[in-house]
Amino acid sequence: MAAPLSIQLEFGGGAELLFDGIRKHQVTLPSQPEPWDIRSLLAWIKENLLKERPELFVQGDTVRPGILVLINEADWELMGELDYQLQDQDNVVFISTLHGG
Amino acid sequence: MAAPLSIQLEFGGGAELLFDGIRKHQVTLPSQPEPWDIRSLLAWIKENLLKERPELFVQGDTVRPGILVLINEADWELMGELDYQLQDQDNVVFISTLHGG
Amino acid sequence: PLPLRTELSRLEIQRYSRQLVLPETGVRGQLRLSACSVLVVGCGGLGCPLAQYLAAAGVGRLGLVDHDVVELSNLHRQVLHRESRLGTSKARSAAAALREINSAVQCVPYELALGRDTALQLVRAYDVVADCSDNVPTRYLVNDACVLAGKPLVSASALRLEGQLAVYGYRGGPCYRCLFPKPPPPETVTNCADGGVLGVVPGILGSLQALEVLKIATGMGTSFHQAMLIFDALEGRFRHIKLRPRNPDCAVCGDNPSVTALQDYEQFCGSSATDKCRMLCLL
Amino acid sequence: PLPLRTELSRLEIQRYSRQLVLPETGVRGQLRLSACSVLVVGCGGLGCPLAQYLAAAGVGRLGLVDHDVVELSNLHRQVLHRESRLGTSKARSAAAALREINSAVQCVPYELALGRDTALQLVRAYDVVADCSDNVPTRYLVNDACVLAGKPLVSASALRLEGQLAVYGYRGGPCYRCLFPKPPPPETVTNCADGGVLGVVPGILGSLQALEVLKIATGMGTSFHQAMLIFDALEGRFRHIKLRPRNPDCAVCGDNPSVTALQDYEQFCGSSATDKCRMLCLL
Ligand SMILES: [Zn+2]
Ligand SMILES: [Zn+2]
Repeated sequence: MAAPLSIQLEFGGGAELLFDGIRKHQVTLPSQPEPWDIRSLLAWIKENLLKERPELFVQGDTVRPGILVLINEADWELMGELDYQLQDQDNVVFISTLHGG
Repeated sequence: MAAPLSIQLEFGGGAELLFDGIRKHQVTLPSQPEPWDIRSLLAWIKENLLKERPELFVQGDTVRPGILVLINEADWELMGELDYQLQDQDNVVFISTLHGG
Repeated sequence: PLPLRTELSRLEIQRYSRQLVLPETGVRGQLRLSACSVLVVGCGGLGCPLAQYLAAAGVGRLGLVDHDVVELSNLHRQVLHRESRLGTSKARSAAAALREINSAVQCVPYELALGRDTALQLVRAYDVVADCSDNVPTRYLVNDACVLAGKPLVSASALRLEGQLAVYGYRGGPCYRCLFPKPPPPETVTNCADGGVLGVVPGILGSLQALEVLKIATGMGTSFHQAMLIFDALEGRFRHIKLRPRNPDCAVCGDNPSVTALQDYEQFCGSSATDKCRMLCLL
Repeated sequence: PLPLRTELSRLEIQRYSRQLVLPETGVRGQLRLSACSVLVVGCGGLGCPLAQYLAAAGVGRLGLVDHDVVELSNLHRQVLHRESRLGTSKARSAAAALREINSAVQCVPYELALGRDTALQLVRAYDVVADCSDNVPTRYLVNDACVLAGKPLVSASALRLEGQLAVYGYRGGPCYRCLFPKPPPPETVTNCADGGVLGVVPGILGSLQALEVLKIATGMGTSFHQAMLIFDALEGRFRHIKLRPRNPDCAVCGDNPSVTALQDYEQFCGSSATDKCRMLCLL
């Protein structure tokens, strides 16, 4: 059993608009048989935080194109992407790419 | 006896010019009878790092007016100033105030 | 003080449409902006981009203080001035350039060096003050005038490849003297002529300074009233530093202030606010 | 390419004196700058401050690309344009303003929307490219052209109260496609007309973008070739993010690229590079 995890989620670049405009969410992920990874975090967010139009955030089992995921201030590709195992107190940021000028 | 401490010193805003232009110094403070505080750190810097014109950096037992001291990204006044007891891996920044425009 | 209007004209709605759709600004923020006056102390490397963005955003009135004239060595960073205005007053050169961007903004040039006799009256006539000056005596003068007049001070500075920004005397936060009760020894102070400055560094700091003025003026508030932003251009790094609170023993903003009127700041700092000799030596 | 001169004139020494005393620039850096050409894609909220500081600093040649004309709703952030130039070409309006700051800089306006037929030739003619555009197809187009031509790309963007900056295809670092292999679904993309933007936010980002161009042009190098700067104006916070390395499987900069010539980017992204309908609806 994985113990409950307390992590900070942040949304930015417009992604926060899918979460009532709230940028920072301190969340507790409940204890579960498997360790928490980003894949299961995305499913948890879709279930618990996303209010509407989930396809603007997740597509299949990953984030939609144009959202950059940062784990503790680093690009998630450096950390194992969907397979990264979350640690207590981790900071995970989902940021939409901006195109305006 | 206080154990040796490894800390990072940074100089900026022009203060680095008193240290051969080098901004970041990873230093080890040796073991000594008393705990290391900022007061004894300043004496150590004066003895070991400052090459010339120490009065442009220290005056009496403190830093000269116009230098801001940051301990782990916070104003040293919030941390106890000269009496702050250094911890291993601390980051101490000495930054000259800029006045240019 | 400027009147707080109750609605925007059709042309204003068109001009500011990109700001009006922001929930943080909106029509209410835009109306506040148009009722706000900002005193810009120094029309140099910081003051130019600051005034440019404040005028473009629709601030009601801009006071532009500078005693100096436009020189060729200014043009690499003082982007409101032009080759054709070399030798003319910086305050007037800036005002002319700003009117071309937004003719609705009242631009008031003050061709003078802010002194103990002029500062308080001028600061009292504005809502927010931006310190874009380039010397120590003026920084203390502006701070003390803002404390005495009860005006928020958005302060920035730049030199070589570094910059610093903070807001003083705002919502109970510290003033400049709370941080720096004693002026630095004159021999430790470097100006842009001696130390040099990459022109875009004051550009970045002046723009950040304009942002904080706009946040204060529209009611968003600032994140720097007890914090300092420190920029290292070579590394491209910003530090966000938590500062001490207001000092109850501060000489000017403390509970029993000893400074209750403006002083002689050149004497206090041991240096001149308008010294150009070192600059001339270099050329 | 511009010739690398061996010395500065007396007037240049005077004009750039504040940069010349910086050890990081010096005469050598200034000469490199004057031999450097920069293509500015977009003369809007990012392109204006960027071009302003590059011209002031003494870049040799600036190519200014924009197919659009100056509109009233541009003036709150596009600080090179003026009320008197409403309705005229942005590229020409920008060029005229830049010449007034520094007549020694060659300013070349291109009144066109960068397309698959024009982009590569134009990018090849310049040393560094600054992406100051405002739409997804142009961002992929410029990236691919830079990879194919082997030019460093300094890219910034801004919307609402946020901004992002990165350098692509520089010193073995990733390209834009390495980060974003698939374009975002069109319905998730917000432009400045829909989402709004506080004018000084692109001002800050465009100035930071100019700094990185200047660092590359003078030989200081950039800190963002495998990193991204993310700015939150409301909190006044900058994040410095470490990015992934170049992807050897990238469609354009990978070891076996499938994209070896420019494509139809509007089709690839499912959106238009010059769409103004939503903007018009708002007014
Ligand atoms: Zn005080
Ligand atoms: Zn790539």
